[in-house]
Amino acid sequence: MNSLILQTATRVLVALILVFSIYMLLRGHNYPGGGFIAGLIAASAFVLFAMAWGMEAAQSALKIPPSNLAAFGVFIAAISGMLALFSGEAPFSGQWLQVTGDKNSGGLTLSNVLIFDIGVYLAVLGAVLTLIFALEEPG
Amino acid sequence: MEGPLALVVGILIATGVYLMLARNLLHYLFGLILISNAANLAIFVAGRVTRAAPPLIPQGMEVAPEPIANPLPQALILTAIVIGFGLLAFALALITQAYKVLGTLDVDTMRIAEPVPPKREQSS
Amino acid sequence: MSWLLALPFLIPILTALAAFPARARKLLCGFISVFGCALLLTTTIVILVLVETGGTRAAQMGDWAAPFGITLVADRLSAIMLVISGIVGFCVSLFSLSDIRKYRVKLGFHSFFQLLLAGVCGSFITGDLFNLYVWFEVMLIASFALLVLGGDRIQLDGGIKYVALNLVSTLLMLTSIGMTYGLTGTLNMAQLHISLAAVDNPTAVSALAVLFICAFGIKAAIFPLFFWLPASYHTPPVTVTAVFAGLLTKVGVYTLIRTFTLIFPSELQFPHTILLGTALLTMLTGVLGAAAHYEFRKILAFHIISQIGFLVLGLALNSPLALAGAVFYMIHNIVAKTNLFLISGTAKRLTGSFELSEIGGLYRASPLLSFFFFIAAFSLAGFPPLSGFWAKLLLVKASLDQAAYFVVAVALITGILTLFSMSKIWAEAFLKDHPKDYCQSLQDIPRYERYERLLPVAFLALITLVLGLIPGPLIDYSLAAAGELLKPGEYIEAVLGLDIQYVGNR
Amino acid sequence: MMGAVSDREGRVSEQATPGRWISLISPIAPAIVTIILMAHMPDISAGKEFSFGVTWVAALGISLRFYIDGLSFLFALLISGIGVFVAIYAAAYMRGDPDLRRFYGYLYLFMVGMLGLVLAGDLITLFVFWEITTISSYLLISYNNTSAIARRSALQALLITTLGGLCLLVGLLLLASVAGSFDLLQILAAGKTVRANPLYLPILILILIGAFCKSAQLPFHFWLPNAMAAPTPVSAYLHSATMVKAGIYLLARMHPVLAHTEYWEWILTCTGAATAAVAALAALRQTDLKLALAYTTLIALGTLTMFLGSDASAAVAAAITFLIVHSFYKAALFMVVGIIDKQTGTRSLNKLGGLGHSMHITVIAASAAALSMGGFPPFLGFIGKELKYEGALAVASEPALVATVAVFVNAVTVTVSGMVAIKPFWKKKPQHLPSVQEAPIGLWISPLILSGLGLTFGLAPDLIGGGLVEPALSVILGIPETIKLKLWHGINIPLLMSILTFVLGVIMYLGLRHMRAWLAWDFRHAPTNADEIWDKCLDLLKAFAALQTRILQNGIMRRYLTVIFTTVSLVLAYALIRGGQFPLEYAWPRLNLKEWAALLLTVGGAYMAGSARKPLIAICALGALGVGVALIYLFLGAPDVAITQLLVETLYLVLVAAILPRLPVFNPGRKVIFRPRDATLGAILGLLVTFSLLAVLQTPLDSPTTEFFEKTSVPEAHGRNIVNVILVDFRALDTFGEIIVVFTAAVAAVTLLGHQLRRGKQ
Repeated sequence: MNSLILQTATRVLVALILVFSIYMLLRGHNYPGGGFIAGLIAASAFVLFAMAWGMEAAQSALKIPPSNLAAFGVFIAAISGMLALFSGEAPFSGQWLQVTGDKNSGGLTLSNVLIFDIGVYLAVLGAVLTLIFALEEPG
Repeated sequence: MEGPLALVVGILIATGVYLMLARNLLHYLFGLILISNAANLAIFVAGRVTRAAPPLIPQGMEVAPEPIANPLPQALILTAIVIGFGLLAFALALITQAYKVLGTLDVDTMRIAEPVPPKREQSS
Repeated sequence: MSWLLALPFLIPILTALAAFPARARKLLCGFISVFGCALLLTTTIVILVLVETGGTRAAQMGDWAAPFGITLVADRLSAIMLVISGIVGFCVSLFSLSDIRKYRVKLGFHSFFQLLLAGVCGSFITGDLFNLYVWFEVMLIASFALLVLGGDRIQLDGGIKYVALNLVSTLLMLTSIGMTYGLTGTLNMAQLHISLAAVDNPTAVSALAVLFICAFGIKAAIFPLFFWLPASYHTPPVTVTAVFAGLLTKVGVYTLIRTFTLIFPSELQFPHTILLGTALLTMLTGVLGAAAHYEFRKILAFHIISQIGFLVLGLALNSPLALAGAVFYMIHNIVAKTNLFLISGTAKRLTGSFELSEIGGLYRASPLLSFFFFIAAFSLAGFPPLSGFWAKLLLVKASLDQAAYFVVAVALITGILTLFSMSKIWAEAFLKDHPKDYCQSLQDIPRYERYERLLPVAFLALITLVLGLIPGPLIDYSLAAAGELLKPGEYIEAVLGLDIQYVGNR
Repeated sequence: MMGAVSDREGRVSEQATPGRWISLISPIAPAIVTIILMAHMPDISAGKEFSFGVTWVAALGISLRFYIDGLSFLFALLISGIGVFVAIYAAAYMRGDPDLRRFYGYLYLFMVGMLGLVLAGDLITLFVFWEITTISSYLLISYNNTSAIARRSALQALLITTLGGLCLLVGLLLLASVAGSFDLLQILAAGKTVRANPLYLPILILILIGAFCKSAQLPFHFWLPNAMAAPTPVSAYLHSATMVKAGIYLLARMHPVLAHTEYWEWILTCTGAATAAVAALAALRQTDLKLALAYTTLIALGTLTMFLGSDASAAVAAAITFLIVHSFYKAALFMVVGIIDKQTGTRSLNKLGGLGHSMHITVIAASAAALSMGGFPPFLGFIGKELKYEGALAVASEPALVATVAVFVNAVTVTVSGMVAIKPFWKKKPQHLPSVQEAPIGLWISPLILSGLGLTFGLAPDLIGGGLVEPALSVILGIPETIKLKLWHGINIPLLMSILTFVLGVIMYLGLRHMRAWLAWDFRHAPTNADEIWDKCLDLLKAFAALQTRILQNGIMRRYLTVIFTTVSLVLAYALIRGGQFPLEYAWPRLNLKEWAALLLTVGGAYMAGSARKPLIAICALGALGVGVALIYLFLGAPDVAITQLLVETLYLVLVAAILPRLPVFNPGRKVIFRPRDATLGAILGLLVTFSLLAVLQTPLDSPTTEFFEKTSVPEAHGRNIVNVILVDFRALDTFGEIIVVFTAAVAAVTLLGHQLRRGKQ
């Protein structure tokens, strides 16, 4: 599948899918989406990339080893769950930092819930990529 | 709507069991996928299904205006699906590696860990 | 408090994450692992003390009130199980330093090991049915990883059976949990106790009960669902088997106990009847399997099954004394069994094999190791004044009190057969001469390795001995735990804040 | 470290014996115990009792309690007293043994166990020490651990005594529950209650099995002769003077509680008589001196049991006196045999002779002990025997039987006395036997003193009569009892029986060769002996175990799965039938077209996956199924699940498809004949699960949890997608666990596939 058109098309497509996955991640709390789905979508972007450019290229495009990415995701999720320590609440309690505006009517809100979802995103992405890279390669 | 789905669950399990009892490990894996789907569907059914709206609360409201689907089973299924994916992926890796190392996918011939016992095992 | 209860799984998880990047450096990684285990042990002891002094503790994760969020609960049973997990974790991690080769460490042994502990501890402390499923999965996938780590032929063969049969159990469990939710509308175990008792649907309740028996029964390795255990337990490095033998099946038994004391109304007699029959058959088939084999670890593996039978028996008899017996037996058995597997590893190191016909001479070469083995083995066979005696005494007395003479007979036959196969190992591996006169002495191995191998074994043997000589405190504790289990009022109050006047059937 | 080094050197050279000091000080501990006990002798003979202890397991009412009365005093004194001589003897006998420390460790363990056993004032305490003697006996018999015979004998003794021990435990537990306490004193007081209880017979039988196994009564007797594989000091101590008497002690101890019934009387009398008679026959054919002695020990044990079966004061007194007598002479004789063995290297009667010319002191000790054993006046053995005959005649149930057996076995004992004390010393010296030296003092001093004591007490029986026999007798009978031990009772029936015994014994001794030929014939053609039956049983057990394991754990995964699925089906069917309400009437809902499509896609996909013969087709079918399931989720208000399902299914199938080229094409899944079977099993299980689901659906779902989520999702958790809020907030812990699973699975898969985890770019 080394056709030039496909390769060029996938470049654009992969970028689009990745952006889309982040969009799905961020809107997940209010609309269908979220860390899982976004992570899986992002992973499929890499699958597409790998199909067009080959596994090696996909791996080098990722820059860091996917298993470390996954571990990092788990770590972020753990940290976000433990942020509640500073407010003296139970583990995995929601911590909301209202930067601007009102909580329920928009404005910029930072929360550990989002960080948790990012952790999920990274963990799922990393794990799926780890699996794909490992299984695709003739061992 | 639950009745037909319960039946589907049964059918998936039946097919899955049938596949799992085959000698080929790939059959087993496919059977596992089927039953895994069946288990998720079973949670879905058990949490009651209606043709209701998705469990989303429109902008500007505190609670949903109309009946919505039960969100909890959905969350459980989501978790179960992802966990299932992990397990199945590992199983796939295991099967691949097993074929590479043991040279077969026929479970009946996998007798290294539990070899056929010799006729007379005697120790002093 | 909520943090304290979360620590038993947070510590191993963080340790695993810390050990993951360090896996290429054996020493550092091992140090992280042992340190994490020490921390875990300390935490669990603190929890035990708190529970013992202040009663059942509950913590709501995310501060969501009880039946809605996920609850962690530490009652006496959970607390003691956590402590014993901490002890096993600590001893095994210490032992692993010399038993696990560098390439396995590089593959991530310590991370998987810690994740396994996280899964085990999470299962013990959670008060939520679906959360229990999640922890089971953590434990399961970590155990998969450990079982095939290194990827020897025999490991893969055993691993396939292990994975295949355990996945069935997992799916059964998932289905049952989903159906339980569908029946009661809750996943909180304390709430389930109340809700399920109010459900007027005997068909569904019975179906769920047996589904849970099957799902957890596979995990616990009861008759006739135990096949995965003897098929795989002798395949991985002995460190792995030791922690498996100590903890994995016991998690299954633990959940069985929880399910049929807390979740299902104890008036429901028929699960106990099924369990009773199963328990007796498990005891017998397990010990006969041990009698049939001549491989160190296989004998021990079959013994695990047989002793699971005793544990389930305690649950099936469903009296305070019997449940206390089960709890005591569980603690005793985890300690002794883990120890025996660790010793088998050192025996292999010194003699070169696990096959009893090919080894020997340990009695003369390593008196100390022989001593520890003797303690553990004869404790398992139920000899006084070792811990196994009291475990057996409690269960036999409970059976006699219920006039279950048949049960006593089976227990005694099992006891004598256990002794038979234990003394088989003793006579073959220890007493007789090594057929090739190859047996090394403990003095012949490097000093660090000697300590790493002997310290955990000595510590576990010491526990066996102390529990045997001074059984009173643990028996009292077990009785108190059994009381809590049979009258879950305190548990429910701690979780839901409801003060339920529990009448119960006893 | 130093100790270890010298330990290993010690194995090489016999000169540097490690732990030599132990053997020198070893008699001190038992000596101290003996002295302390002796000091209390006046108190005991005055009928005093001592009791002391601590609570052990308060919850069960178990104490670590000790209790000393006349009976336990007698046994304790024998154990510690003979222990002193055995320790002295062992110091010489075991000299140069590399494992001395181990030996003394076990010996002391045994001593402690034995003392604890006889002094126990609590049933559980008694049992604990009982089993300690079992363990230490096992360790001592297998002391020559490299000998297969020793290992086998040790295992046999262990298994039999443990079997008895387990029965005893159950018996004691039942007894305690009937009597309402574990405390010995309360039990002793509750004899009437116990005997009236319907559980009396089971209790009696279980406790008797325990005692009989330990004291080697028929049919559990065969372990004792085999136990002679132990070093001789051990045989002298455990297997003649002490451990085997533990069963006798138990019988005596339980006499006030369990005796006075026909069951007790008949079981004990018959078992004891049979044991003694069988052992007597066997003793005659032995040529190994130690074995011959072992069989006379069996005779003694049988006799003791026989007499304890009776309520008669004379019989019990005979038992107690004989017990003391036996301990003295038997220990001495074992030691003598040990000396012979040590000095000549053989114990075989046929290879020995003429030792009397060189071993002057040993021969004195041997003769004195043998005279006592044979029951010749003025030795203590004579008094014992006279009492026995007196007791035999006093037995209420079956005096003729008891008397006959007593005369016969005593005659055999006389014969064996001759075998041990005359043949090796005065028979003509065989030619190949090298010249023999007298043993060192350490060896002969103990038997000499012991046999000397037999003579002393025979001349002055009051030394033991009032202080030892009477208190014990009173305890057993439960009433104060006096007895006068005398050498000369005048001419009476017992004396006539004694004379008959001597005559018989001497005849048998003289005709030993013919007797043996006859007996050998007899035994060769005997159908089986117990030892062989034991081997057969073990073989049978092993074969059965192997068979059942081969059937159950046959190594074929499909069968495991079949069993599991079948089990699940069976219990599920049982549960559904048991529940009774079958959800058979069900209003089928009207499905719209797209729902039909989703369902059909799912079912069709499943069917195709099940019947596909090529993997690629199966994968396509699974893909269709995945889409179908996703559509079901989508149509029924679960968009998040639908998306996830679709993505996961796609990703997974891509993975499988990528792997496929590396795997072989499908081989046939199974033989055709198995298809209907597997399909049926699947169908049944599927149907049962469907039924269960429908049963669950019968109860309306009332989920406050869901209501809570719907209400609080926006105001408190600030999210509008309730599913996502549950995942990341309400039940974040589940999600956390889940990503751990995925992470672990991924890393595990990578390690499994043998890739090193990549570091950065390559």
